[in-house]
Amino acid sequence: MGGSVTKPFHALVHLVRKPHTVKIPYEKHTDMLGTELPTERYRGYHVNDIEACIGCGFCGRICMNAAITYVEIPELKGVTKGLPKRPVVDYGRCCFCGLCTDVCPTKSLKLVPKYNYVDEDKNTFKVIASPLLKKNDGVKISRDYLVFSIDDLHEKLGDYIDEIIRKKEEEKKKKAAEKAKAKKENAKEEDKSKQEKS
Amino acid sequence: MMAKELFPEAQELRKGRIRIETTKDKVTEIVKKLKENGYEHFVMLSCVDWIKDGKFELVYHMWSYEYREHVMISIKVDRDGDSMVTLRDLFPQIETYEREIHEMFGVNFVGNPRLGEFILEGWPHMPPMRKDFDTEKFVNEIYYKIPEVKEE
Amino acid sequence: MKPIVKEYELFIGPNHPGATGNMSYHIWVEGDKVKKAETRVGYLHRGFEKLMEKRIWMQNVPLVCRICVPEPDVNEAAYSMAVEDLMGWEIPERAKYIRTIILEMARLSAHLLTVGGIAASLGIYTAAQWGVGDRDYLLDVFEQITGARVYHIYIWPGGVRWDVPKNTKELLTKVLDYLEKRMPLYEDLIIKNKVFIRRAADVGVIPKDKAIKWGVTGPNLRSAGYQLDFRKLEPYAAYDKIDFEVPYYPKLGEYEVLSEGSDIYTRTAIRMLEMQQSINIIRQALKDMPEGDVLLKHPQWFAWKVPAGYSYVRVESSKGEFGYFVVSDGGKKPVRVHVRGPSYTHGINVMETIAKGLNVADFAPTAISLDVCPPDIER
Amino acid sequence: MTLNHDDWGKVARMMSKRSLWMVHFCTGCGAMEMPPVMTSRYDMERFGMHAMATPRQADVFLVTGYLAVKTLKRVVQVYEQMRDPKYVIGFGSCTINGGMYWDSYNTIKDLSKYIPVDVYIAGCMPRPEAIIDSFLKLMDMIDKGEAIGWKKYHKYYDQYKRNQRMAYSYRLDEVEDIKEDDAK
Repeated sequence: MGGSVTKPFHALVHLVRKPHTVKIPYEKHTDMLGTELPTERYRGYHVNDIEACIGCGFCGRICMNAAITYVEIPELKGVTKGLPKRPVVDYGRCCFCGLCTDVCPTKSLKLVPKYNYVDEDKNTFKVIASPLLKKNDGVKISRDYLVFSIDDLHEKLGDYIDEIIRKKEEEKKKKAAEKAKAKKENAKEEDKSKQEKS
Repeated sequence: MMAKELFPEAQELRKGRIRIETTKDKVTEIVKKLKENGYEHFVMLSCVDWIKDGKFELVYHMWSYEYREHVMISIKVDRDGDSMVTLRDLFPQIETYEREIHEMFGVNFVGNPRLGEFILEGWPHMPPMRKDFDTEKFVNEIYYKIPEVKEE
Repeated sequence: MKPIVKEYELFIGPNHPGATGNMSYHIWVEGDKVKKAETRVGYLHRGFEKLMEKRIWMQNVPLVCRICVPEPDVNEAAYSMAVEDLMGWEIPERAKYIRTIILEMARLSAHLLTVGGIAASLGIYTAAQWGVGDRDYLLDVFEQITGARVYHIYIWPGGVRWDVPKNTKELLTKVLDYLEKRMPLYEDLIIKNKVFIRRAADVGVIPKDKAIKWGVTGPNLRSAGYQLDFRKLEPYAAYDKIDFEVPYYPKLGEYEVLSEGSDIYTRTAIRMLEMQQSINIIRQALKDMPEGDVLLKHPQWFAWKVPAGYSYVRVESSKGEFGYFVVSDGGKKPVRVHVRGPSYTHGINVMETIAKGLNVADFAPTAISLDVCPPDIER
Repeated sequence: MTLNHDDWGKVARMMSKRSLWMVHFCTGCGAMEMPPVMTSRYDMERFGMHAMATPRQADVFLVTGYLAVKTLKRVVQVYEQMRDPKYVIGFGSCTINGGMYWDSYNTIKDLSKYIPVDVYIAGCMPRPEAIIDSFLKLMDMIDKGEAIGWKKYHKYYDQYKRNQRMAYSYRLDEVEDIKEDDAK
């Protein structure tokens, strides 16, 4: 304990130190390098791309909290691949471990770095993982983007499913056109080769 | 002396892990002998429920800082109504492990004065760590059945 | 005048700022001296070991980290190592180094919390504010590496979950520099502070000849005068390739040796030295970390069977020896996972014994300086 | 100008929302995110919130995570010691529907069956940002007079007590009131 006379005054340094309080919610949370947190890797709420999802049920099987159940969406029948059922996540059970995303074979289920979910009603924590992933770039999780009930889902899904169908038909047409084109070219080439032969 | 020299019947699981299978009446002697031979750190006492054989396996873990060796002394006791002698005189911390195993499995330890309520409070059912206690069924029958508070 | 009440009982906790988390002590006091103490636990009992028996091997990974809240990574590491031991896996070299970094960061953050807590229990609240505040910078790094602030679920059977992001080295170096710069301030505030020394020296002593017999491990054992550390005795992760010293009493470096063995002062001093050692270890690991894979190829999770056998694996945590006893019968689920938490002996037997003869005012600092973490007692 | 009863209530609410004191009771693992919120990094004293050791001086009770039945007894006692108006924040998934411990034999699953909850935060564990969000939400609710959990507790006291006793006994039948020394 080398006591020096000036030692007590060392504390004065702290008067000019920059405060390290993060003034949430008025300020953004950054780390020491200035990267905004949370980063991409953060395991927040679920987002499911219902076009890519095939309803295999792996996420529900690996979930040790039985947090993932499934809901049947008849509109999806024939529109997307696989079964027309999609996961419903219960945030009264979820522990954000991310095992469900690891087993997802299509990688359609993702955890996004959003975490604020405060509500006074405990019945609102069962959520159909947002189907609006592609519609709104930059996924925002707030009450407006979450789908709570099946009725709500049909209402919110209406346009979305039309869009999926439209896209699919477009794709089909495109493919058909390409095929036709390829056939034509093939035929032409054959003609050419025949001509050359002859 | 190392455990293998003391007890030739000991089985080596891998480097530094020795397992001795023995019977109930020899445990005190073995633990004492090991303690005198440098195995002075009593790691823990654990219990495994082998429900198919109708036995509990009590495993006494000891470690020697000198030889860097871990010894598991395992004995089998009957699942129902069997008891074991307490070893709290050899190592004071065994008392706590015995209390826990008594509460969670129902093994009786003769000579331990502090057996009784330890972790649970007012538990009326069978000791919960036994394999035949189905926790999911229990939860569904009790906690999820407790009614919600109805508002008029 | 004779005092009216000479003997009385006192309940410390569970709702008490001096209790270490959600646990309670029942003490019998005569005048100002504690005559007898009993630890009451069970407020956090969740039956983890029961739950683990009904989940498949992989599903247990998110579960185990909940066993010790201030330092969850040691549990993940111990469970993973036990599974690897049964499977006979050797994890990739890079994963070993990453594990070392993560475990040392966890130790650092847990020690910051504890040292701050010990100081706060003696009235130096500034230290608690600093400790928690500085720990938060480490949590920021954790968050970027693992994806969560507290429960990381990062160390997996077979390696680590994913590789560290590119900026880790830069960021971690900056945080470590900052922490190193802060260390002298902590020293002035706590360990070299006369007020602290007066309260902490020769209080709550664990006698040297009893320490091993009572099952004391970790910093508490080293403060009693043994240079015993499972990082050296049974090296796991990459500790065998890293050059570091284990601080122990009476070699307290620049700190004065003021007392005989494990009292609050030495326990704090050892923790301060360990923090500096951790910074050193992380620096080395960052420098030596090789390139390569970080995770072995897993079997299909749902059908994964682990060979039958017994495995006991231990990890040196910030509190002491964390051991996992895993029994498998060759099935998809473990037969038994038994956790040996360091607080089990520290919090119950050791605390009950050394509390005898303490002043009531010294009771809480003693309990906190043993670094008791209730969730690993009852699990 | 005279103010009637309702207006005074409004004034009182406006003032009380700016000085919410919190019970310092770490009930579950969620308590680990409380130190950062309480201390300088996130600093909840910016909102007039402060940790209080005794329940008698506190307004807010944060139930941080799961509750073992043994803790529930203490929690109920602490809650009953708090003075009105009092508010409860259910912290983390465990208070909503059991969370991680949905099949554990020793934790209660749904906190609102035992004591009224005003605000829930989802997450395991919730980030400090989310915790502060919940405080702001609670303040907002107090301002509007929506946080009326404590009134509910008075009104449906019998039902809450019945549920608590069921949990204490680990059975569906009620038991006599717990003994005095059990509650310590």
